[in-house]
Amino acid sequence: MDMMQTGLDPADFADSARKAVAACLGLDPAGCGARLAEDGLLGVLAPEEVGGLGLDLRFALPVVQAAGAGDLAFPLAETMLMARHLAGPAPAIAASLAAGEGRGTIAWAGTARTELVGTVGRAPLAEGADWVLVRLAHGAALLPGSALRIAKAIGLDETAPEYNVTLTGADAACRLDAAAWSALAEEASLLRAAAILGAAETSLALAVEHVTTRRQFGKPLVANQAMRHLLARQKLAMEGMRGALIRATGCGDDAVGMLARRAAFLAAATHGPLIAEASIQAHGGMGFTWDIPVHRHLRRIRTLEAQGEAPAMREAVAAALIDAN
Amino acid sequence: MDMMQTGLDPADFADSARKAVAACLGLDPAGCGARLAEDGLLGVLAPEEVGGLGLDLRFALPVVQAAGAGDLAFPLAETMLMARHLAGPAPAIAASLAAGEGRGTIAWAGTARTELVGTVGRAPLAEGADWVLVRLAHGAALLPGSALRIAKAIGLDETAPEYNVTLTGADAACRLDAAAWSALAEEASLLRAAAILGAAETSLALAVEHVTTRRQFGKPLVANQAMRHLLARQKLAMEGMRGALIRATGCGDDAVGMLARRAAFLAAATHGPLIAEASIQAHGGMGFTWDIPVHRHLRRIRTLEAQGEAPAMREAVAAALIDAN
Amino acid sequence: MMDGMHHDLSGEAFRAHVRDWLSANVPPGFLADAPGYTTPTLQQCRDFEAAMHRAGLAGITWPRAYGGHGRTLREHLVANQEIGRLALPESVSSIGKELAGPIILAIGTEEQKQRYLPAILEMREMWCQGFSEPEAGSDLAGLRTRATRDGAGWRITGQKIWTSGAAKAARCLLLARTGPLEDRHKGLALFAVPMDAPGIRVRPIRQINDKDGGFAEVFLDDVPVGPEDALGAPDEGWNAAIRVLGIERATNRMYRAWRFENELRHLVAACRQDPALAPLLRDGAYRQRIAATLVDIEMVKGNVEPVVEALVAGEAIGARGSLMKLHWSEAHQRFAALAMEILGMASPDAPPPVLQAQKRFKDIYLQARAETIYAGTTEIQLGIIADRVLNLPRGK
Amino acid sequence: MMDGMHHDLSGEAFRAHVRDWLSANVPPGFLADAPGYTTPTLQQCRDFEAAMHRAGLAGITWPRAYGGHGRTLREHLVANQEIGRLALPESVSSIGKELAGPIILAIGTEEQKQRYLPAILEMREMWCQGFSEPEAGSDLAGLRTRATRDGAGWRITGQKIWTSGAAKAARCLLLARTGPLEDRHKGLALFAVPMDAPGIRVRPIRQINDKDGGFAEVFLDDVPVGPEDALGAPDEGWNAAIRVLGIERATNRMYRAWRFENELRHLVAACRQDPALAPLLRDGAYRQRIAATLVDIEMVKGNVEPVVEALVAGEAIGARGSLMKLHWSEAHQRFAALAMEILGMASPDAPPPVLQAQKRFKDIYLQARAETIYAGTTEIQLGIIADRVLNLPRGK
Repeated sequence: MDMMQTGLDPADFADSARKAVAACLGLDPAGCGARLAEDGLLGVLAPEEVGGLGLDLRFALPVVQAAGAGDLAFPLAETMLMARHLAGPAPAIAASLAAGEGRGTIAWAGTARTELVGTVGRAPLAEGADWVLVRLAHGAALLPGSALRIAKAIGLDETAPEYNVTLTGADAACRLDAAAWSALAEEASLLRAAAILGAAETSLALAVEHVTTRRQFGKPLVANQAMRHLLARQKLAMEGMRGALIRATGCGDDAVGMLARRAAFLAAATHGPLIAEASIQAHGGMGFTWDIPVHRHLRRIRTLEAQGEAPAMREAVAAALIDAN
Repeated sequence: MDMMQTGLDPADFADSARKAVAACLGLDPAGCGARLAEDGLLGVLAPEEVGGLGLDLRFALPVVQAAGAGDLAFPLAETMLMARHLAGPAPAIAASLAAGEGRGTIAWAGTARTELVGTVGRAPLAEGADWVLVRLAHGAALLPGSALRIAKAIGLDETAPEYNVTLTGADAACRLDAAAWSALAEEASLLRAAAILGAAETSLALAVEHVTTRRQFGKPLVANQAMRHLLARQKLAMEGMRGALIRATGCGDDAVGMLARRAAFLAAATHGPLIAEASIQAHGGMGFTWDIPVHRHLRRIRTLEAQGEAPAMREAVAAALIDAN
Repeated sequence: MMDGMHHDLSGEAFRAHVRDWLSANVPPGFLADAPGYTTPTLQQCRDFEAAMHRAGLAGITWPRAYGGHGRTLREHLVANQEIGRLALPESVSSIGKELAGPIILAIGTEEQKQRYLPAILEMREMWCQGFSEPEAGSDLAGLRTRATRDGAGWRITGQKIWTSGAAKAARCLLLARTGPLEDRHKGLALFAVPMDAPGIRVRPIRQINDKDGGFAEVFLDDVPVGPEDALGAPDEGWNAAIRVLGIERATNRMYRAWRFENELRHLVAACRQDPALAPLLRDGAYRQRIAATLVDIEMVKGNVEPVVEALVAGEAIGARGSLMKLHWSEAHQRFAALAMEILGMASPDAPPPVLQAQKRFKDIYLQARAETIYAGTTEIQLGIIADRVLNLPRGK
Repeated sequence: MMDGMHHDLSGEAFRAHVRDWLSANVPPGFLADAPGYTTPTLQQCRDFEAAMHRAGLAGITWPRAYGGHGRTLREHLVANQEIGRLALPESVSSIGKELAGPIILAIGTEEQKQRYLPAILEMREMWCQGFSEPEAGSDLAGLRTRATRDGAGWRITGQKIWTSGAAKAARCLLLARTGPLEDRHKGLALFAVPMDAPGIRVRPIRQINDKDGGFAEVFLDDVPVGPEDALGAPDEGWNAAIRVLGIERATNRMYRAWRFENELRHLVAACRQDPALAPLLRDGAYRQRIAATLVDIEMVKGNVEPVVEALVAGEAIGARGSLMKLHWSEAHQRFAALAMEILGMASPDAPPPVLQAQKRFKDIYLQARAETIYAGTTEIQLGIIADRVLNLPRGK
């Protein structure tokens, strides 16, 4: 759908997403889903046939960015992507996901065997999910949560914890072919970049707030050149992340675009954690307390970095250059 | 030889080496050799039978460190090592090297074929050398300079430029076996760490001098916290290099000592270039002029890093841990 | 070897004693890199540390008159090297052993030494530290906690923050102001405040790594402190403490480099256990970073060892502690991030040793956030290095 | 396509024109990554840049009335992308094209525009820059070069430093003080000083990369300057120049990201030519660093492209130029060190393409030392980002 045709602007979605994410604070995942669905945010990417808005990725990015900024306790990117990509093979499930009725998530790590056995991991908020999408050697399978053994993994993110998911041989509700999974995974990677950007922005904003209000040695911390430069470096990295993401959304479906999209994720995965870590550092002792939320953003960012398999993505980026050259 | 027995202190060698290196300024390699030999510095490691002092490596380190600090235009480490390790197979040549009469150097890069053909590289100041030591698949061979084609390589160091050396099938004056070459190479690596340390020290001292005297925006540069912290970081790295080197000299001949010696070189090869680069940065525009000598130290340090094959050394260090674990 | 028999040993024999004792006496489940590991309880840690002390592995350089072992700093280093090699828990009494004890040794009265020092080493009394305040962190000019004369003793009112282990401590090493706020760095006095004194309230602060025994705020409301619990006169106590702390910063936790090496070895060993991780050990990218970590570790060792020689030779060590602390804390953060990256690629059904490593390195990663903050932030350390190691002029 | 026929093209057709023209017209031996490369002479560079201009590849956004092509900034970006893809030499007239020209466009009289601008684009006159002085680098409060009234014109006396290309320049864009030194940032005036005026002496400064046409000191002894060579009134000229430079910093050398990518591709191609280097391309350590370089390059692109859209949309770009310059210069230094490390492992008897790459990357490595210094050091850029991008309060 074309921006010109719809009259919609991605920036409008940022505003309503920020409000909805703020309203989700303290709600459980089911409550979050209902609240987000109210504003149509879960169906941004889903086709209209399943109750979605049928918009392109540019409209989903600010929504996921707001979720990252607000440490949302809901698998938003997963739900958006499932509602889009299941619309063909399983329209009723897609519709229930877009409507915030059914709850879905995706296990990002590991590959199940084709006979639907094995353990996969990194499924955010899988506990109590109605549906879990699981990667296979070729494509993916959608499994009902009730047919799975779900166990909390050792992970950093406490707001949207990751689970390991063991398949027990139950039938899949539907399957995605390799092309559909690959499209979904590539979209997920850009959405992750946006989520990391949002979380990094909040981290840095908290750090700026802290150093401008906290006084030491008779002056605010921000009067220290070393502190100013530390924060300036984080801002530099963040604007680079943002620029790479904007660039990626404007690129075509060729090798140039592929590199730009991978680079957008890698820029976020490389610099996002460092921004959050530096923001903790800027807080001094306060940064090590649970109540100052910077650590939550660091936990989220490191988790997204791992879900996106940054080292393997770097390898792929290098391979594309070296093998093509 | 034991320190207690001789009554010698490595620190005494630092003083006389500094003076000798300063006196070499402007001399050609032959002149430098003669001047250094006057103080017995070329024979520090060579046994007494060939006119050397027969001391251990601790006494050579401050000498090479002073050479690095003074950007000496002479293959000092190479000469010291050749005078020690050729004393057995070629005592007359070793004696002439220790006496500063013959000039020798070592081609650190590449391996010549056993039939003494092929091209090797990274031989500092090989032009006009009487002897070049060349690595073979097993051990090394000493070849007369007159039997070699010697060509200046594309390198950074302009004071002690590197040469490529092509063998023409001429006979070797003598050979070192694999164990002797390996001992020589390991000693070279520690000497390189000392040379890098010396060059980095001079770089940082020049930077400190610059920022304390140069004024900008109404105050000396050193009043800027960012500049103070930049230099403090370099000092931190330098003291780490120094500590690793001191530690290495006190270690035994076991795996712990092997790691300590490799780490001493790698600490220098990792941080030395960054110290020199930061010292240029601290000089602002002045750092980019030929007349401010920091760039010479950077050139020397980068050259020593390459001669020591830092990436391969890191690989060896990792292998020792991983394969032994 | 029986406890108490170790005093005759020195050099490598002492090292062998430490190693043998540890290998025979570390309780089952204590080592974070060994099978069966479970986080030890506070009581288990107290018991083990008391046993370490009896065996000559704690209070090594403290005088024998106060329960110490009267050994040299070189032997302190030897013990630390051996302690570091094992994945032991951190001391639960580090404030007492690394801070209160050395200060009392330097400035305490004979009676105070007798009273406090053996209790620290025998793990009968744990200490907490009351220096920081909400309005005074690294800068003590703004310290507001007030000690006012009350007969021969004092009354203390104020608020402390970042007081590690306040809930379990018997005593607080507390810094308070005896004059007006305008005196800034003057008139500061040190006290050994009993934590069960009336008027003390402790409020725990939850840490990002969500650990027990962490930080707390301590509120003091007209707390009575007897004259016997003042450590030195106002100014005197604090000034001496500053000097002691400079040395202490360079000599405490000397095991860090060796513990760091233990962690790296644990990481490598865990990788071998998982078919998804083992290939990473053959990948040049990780091999180069593992090598860089080893070089960092050797540099930390190289920072630590000369301190011992310098102190033994009677030299001033100046700000060397800052070099060690800063290099270690930043290198440890780099390593922790590497470990998280690697272990994040483990199989979802990884075997128990890998899960155990994931738990340990998650803790280390979070804990490492604090390592560039506590005991002087990175920015403070860089300032110290600029001022006192590089001796840069202020440049006004 | 014939010169002058390109004005009707836009968008992708313009891109095709630029690409086709370059592929047909780059002189043999001009490309640093192609066989037969030899450093072009100054005259060859002037001729080629003049031809680029005739073909519409220089002065792209300058008005047609002054020899420019009156195109959009988007087309300027398109041309820069294509120019960046090729390993062309840097402009030998960058001061004229990137500094003097835009300032004259902004504040010059009609006569000055007619006189100077076509001469810059046609490579008839090259310019040098006279801002810095031995006592005034980034801080112009200490500027000492003095312009005093002499009838309708001026007499200028003083000393300039870091004046790139002074020896070959026809004109110097010179900043001088018209009032007393106490005026600090006030009373600064801009001049277009003819370099053949009496009283000018040029002393080259040897650069660390030992290149021709590098820095020089310029000594001015009572140099007469006519009224027609003053650029704006005192203050006016310099203040306008500051504004122009803010935009220029963000828009000039937009090709940098694409040239950077060309360098990376050249490095990879060179490795293929040497049996000692080819295996490094399969080593995870280098693959990860190559990927990191690509990510840096995409980030620089992402810094550049929004600037064009912002300017086209009439938005203020603020200090965005600092972001681009700082990220690029530091990333380029990291890459240059990587290239040196890799090429340092080449065979001693490496084939000519590898030697050629070694020469190019040695130059790039040394040149990169200056990239974090010129046009505002890293420290200056961080200050600008803190002040004007993050909008941090001063914190007094």
